Amino acid sequence: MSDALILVALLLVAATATAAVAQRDPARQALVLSVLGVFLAVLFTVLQAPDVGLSQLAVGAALTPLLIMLSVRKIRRRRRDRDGAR
Amino acid sequence: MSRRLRLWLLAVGGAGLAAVLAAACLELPGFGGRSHPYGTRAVRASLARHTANTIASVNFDQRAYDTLGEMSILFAAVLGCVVLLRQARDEHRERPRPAQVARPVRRYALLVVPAALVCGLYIVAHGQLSPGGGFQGGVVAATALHLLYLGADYRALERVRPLGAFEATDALSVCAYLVLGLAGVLAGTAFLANTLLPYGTFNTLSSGGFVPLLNAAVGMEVASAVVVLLANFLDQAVEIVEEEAG
Amino acid sequence: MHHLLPLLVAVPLLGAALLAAAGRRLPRPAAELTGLLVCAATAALALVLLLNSSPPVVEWAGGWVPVGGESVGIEVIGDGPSLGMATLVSLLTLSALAYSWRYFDEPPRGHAGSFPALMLVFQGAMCGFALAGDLFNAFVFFELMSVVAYALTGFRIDEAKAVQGALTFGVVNSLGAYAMLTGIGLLYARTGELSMSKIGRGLDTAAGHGGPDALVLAAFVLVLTGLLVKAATVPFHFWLPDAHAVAPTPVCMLLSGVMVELGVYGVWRVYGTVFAGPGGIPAADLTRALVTLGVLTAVTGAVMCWYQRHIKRLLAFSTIAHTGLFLVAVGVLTPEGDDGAALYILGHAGVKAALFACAGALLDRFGSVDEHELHGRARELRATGVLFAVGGLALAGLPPFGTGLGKAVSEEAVGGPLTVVYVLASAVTAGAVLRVAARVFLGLGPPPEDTDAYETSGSAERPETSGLLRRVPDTMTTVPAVLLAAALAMGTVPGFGDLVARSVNEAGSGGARASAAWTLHGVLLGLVSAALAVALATAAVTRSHRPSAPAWMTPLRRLQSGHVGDYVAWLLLGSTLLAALALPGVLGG
Amino acid sequence: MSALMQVLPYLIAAYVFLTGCYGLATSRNLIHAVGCLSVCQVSTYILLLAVGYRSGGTAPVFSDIKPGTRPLVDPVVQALTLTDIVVGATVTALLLALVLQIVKRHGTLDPDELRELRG
Repeated sequence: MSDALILVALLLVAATATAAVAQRDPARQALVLSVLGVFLAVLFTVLQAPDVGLSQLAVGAALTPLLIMLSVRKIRRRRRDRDGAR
Repeated sequence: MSRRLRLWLLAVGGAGLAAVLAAACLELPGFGGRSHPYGTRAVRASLARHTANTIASVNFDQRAYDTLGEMSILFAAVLGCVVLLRQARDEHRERPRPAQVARPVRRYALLVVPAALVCGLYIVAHGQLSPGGGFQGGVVAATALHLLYLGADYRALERVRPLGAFEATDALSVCAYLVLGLAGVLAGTAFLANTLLPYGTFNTLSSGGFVPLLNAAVGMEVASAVVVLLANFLDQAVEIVEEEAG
Repeated sequence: MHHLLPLLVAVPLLGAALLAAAGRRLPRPAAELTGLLVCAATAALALVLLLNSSPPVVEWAGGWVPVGGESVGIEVIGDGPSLGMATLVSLLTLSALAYSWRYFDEPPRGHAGSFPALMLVFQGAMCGFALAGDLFNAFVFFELMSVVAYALTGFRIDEAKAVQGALTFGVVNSLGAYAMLTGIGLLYARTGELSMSKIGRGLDTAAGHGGPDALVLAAFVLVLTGLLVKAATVPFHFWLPDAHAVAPTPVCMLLSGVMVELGVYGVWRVYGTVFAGPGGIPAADLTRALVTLGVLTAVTGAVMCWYQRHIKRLLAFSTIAHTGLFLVAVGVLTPEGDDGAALYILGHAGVKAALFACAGALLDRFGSVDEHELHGRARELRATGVLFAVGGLALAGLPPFGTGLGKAVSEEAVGGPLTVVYVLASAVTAGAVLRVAARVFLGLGPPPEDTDAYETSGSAERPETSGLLRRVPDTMTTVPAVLLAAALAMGTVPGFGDLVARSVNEAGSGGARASAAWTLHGVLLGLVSAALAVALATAAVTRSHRPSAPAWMTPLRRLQSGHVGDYVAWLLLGSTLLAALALPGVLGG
Repeated sequence: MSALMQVLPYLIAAYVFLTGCYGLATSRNLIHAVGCLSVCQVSTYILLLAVGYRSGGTAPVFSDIKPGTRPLVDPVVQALTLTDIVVGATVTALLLALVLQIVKRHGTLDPDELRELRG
């Protein structure tokens, strides 16, 4: 039973990681990374590592994507300002 | 180098490394194996020092020196981000306009923020007992604070977030961790030795000697570090504007 | 005494944390003075510990002294090489801080303490890495020193080149660190241990009589990939010139003087403790791998160095060339080789830091580090010019500089045709430095003409001080002078070489003893290198037209593309190459 | 446990590492590249935790189980992974800060268009 769960979680992680690399738009990539973070948290929990799962949830699913989104926003705003000035 | 050439290089290098890694994976002990000598010792040591969560014991007692390095990485990265994201010569700050927030969102955020903060603190406080600890709780608490940005606006967030105080807290928590470590040296045992305090009753909040203290220091550090980190990125995204290039 | 070992990490970190906490209130001189004092205190502690490091001591952080040979704590090693590196790190940080005394323009507003604080963290991290006896702990400090180094490299955010170089540095080194961690994971899976010595024993037990297998090979390749990225070995070296050429000068002194060398030290430590046993990588394979990569590195570094016009970049490539030489000396796996590498690293640190310090004086005085643009303009900077030229000669290994002693001992150790590599690499890099000295400080020869070659020029750089300096402050000439004097002392103080050799051999080399003193052979080879360097510089300066790079150079230059994707591809290729070089031992076993 | 399951977690870790490297090398956007780097790092988490897993084991947290009654998974790798996760987040933050400055100074996010350092 637990093996099956682990297998599913592993495959989901592999698939999402591929998607995160394949998604070339940073804003969307941040979302995919967030999903990857959640799947990893699930994987870690079924691997009996709740501590790690929890921090992956906090860092991988929330903090890192948030930082990426903020960077994307900064760059978009910069472009808009530049275009507006022109 | 042309794109084609790079792809070729990548293909050769990647294939080679893939072969090496695959061969190594086949030699690894099977997944789910029984032999974990260090792990077994760590569990024994953790129980001997009345720390219910072995991971907390490894992090804050047995390998507390690693955690010092990790804390310093976070501290250095925050310091680095503050330096790298400072206002450059050709930039100025613009006050963001007060934002209109829909009432349900506002109500929801104001409800969730305290709950999330308490949740973060709880996770920090119970680090040596149940899954969680300084890192996880610290990140949760710091991220929770930023829900205010959703619920109210950037100015409200800035009011509850005196950045200088958070930066100082970040640094002072590192100091606290180091001072706790140095206490061991002064007492004639080793750096970061967990031998000065009684180990307490198993499975209570004050068990584990130094573990709860170090855990609290890390919790404070992580929380304030994440706040400062997010603040710097938010400043870039919201406030700092480049002057028009001449 | 051994309880004090972790203080080499704790004291600078504490100083940094206090500086950061008080940074908003502290006036700038107070912050810089605090930084200097903390750094000096750590250096003194390191020196005291170094003098008491025979026989080598071991400290268990947290007081987890092994019971029945097993511990759950972290091993901190205090032997000659580790404490020697820690002392070198501390002294060099001290000189970098002294050099930058009141020197940067605006510190970030309200953060006067941040530059000295980052330097102190850097110092603590490098000390921690040098002392690490636990593989994961080594990774943690490896990351810490990398993270600080990225931030310090990009410190001048107004500079386009600086931020690009810092990002390249960050991506490539982080990837190397993750490779290293993967290797550590593999080793942990096999042996269930993290302490280097226990992993080594675990590998031997697991192998039985069978010798190494694919897992050991993969772990070796991955761990070494991380360390060799740090050591800027071809083909992992591309990040180095991009980062070292753009970092603030005091940071360059540390990056080139000691951080890169810590990578070589890491290779020595990890191989000697983890992979040297019968279950590890056979000596012949290690020698093949390190000598091949080392020679490749020395040649590439020297050739690229010769064709640079950006002075800091030129110095960065000469660091690459010398790292290759260190790697060859370590790779031959003899006690003499270890001694030679140790002495060479010590001498090189002083000389290279002094050269960077002189380049920094040029940058702040003229706002340029371009050899062509500065032609003849720096005649007034006599002291700096003399120091730069002396540094060039020392780089060539002119006796009696410490670099010369290290080079002589290494040449003795490697013997045969490899000696030629030593002579040529040191002569070419030193020749490039002397050529710059002749053109910039003396204005010799016709001014070179610009061509639109594929290269980085060093003109139109922003000085690191507020505005161009009218005269070079005393600190900026005293520091390189002291550093060069130290490099000279290493070669002249009687018995210094033997002292280093004894403490290195006590820690490794299986108890064998070698002596490290000047020999006639070594003195002659040093003189040959220096003469060759002078001849090369003279030829370059007196030739009427610009020595434009020959056609065969173009592809080599184009590889240094500044493109982070290229560098990642090279990293993968490099680890494959490393695996191929070490493969025969695994197949044979 | 099937033979495939014995090695699959390790192979997936290796696959994720190489995928991240591929993304990093072919990236046309520096923010995307930083994301790919964090994918590379994910592989180290998977590897470490897979190495420490034990079939039928439980988390070594004794607030609700009695010591010695159940087989336990390895706590050390979990502590290492925790450290690793924090390291990853900080490196990402620092690199993103550098990317922001690159955009300001070079006006582009495409590594192909950065031409300041070469040769």
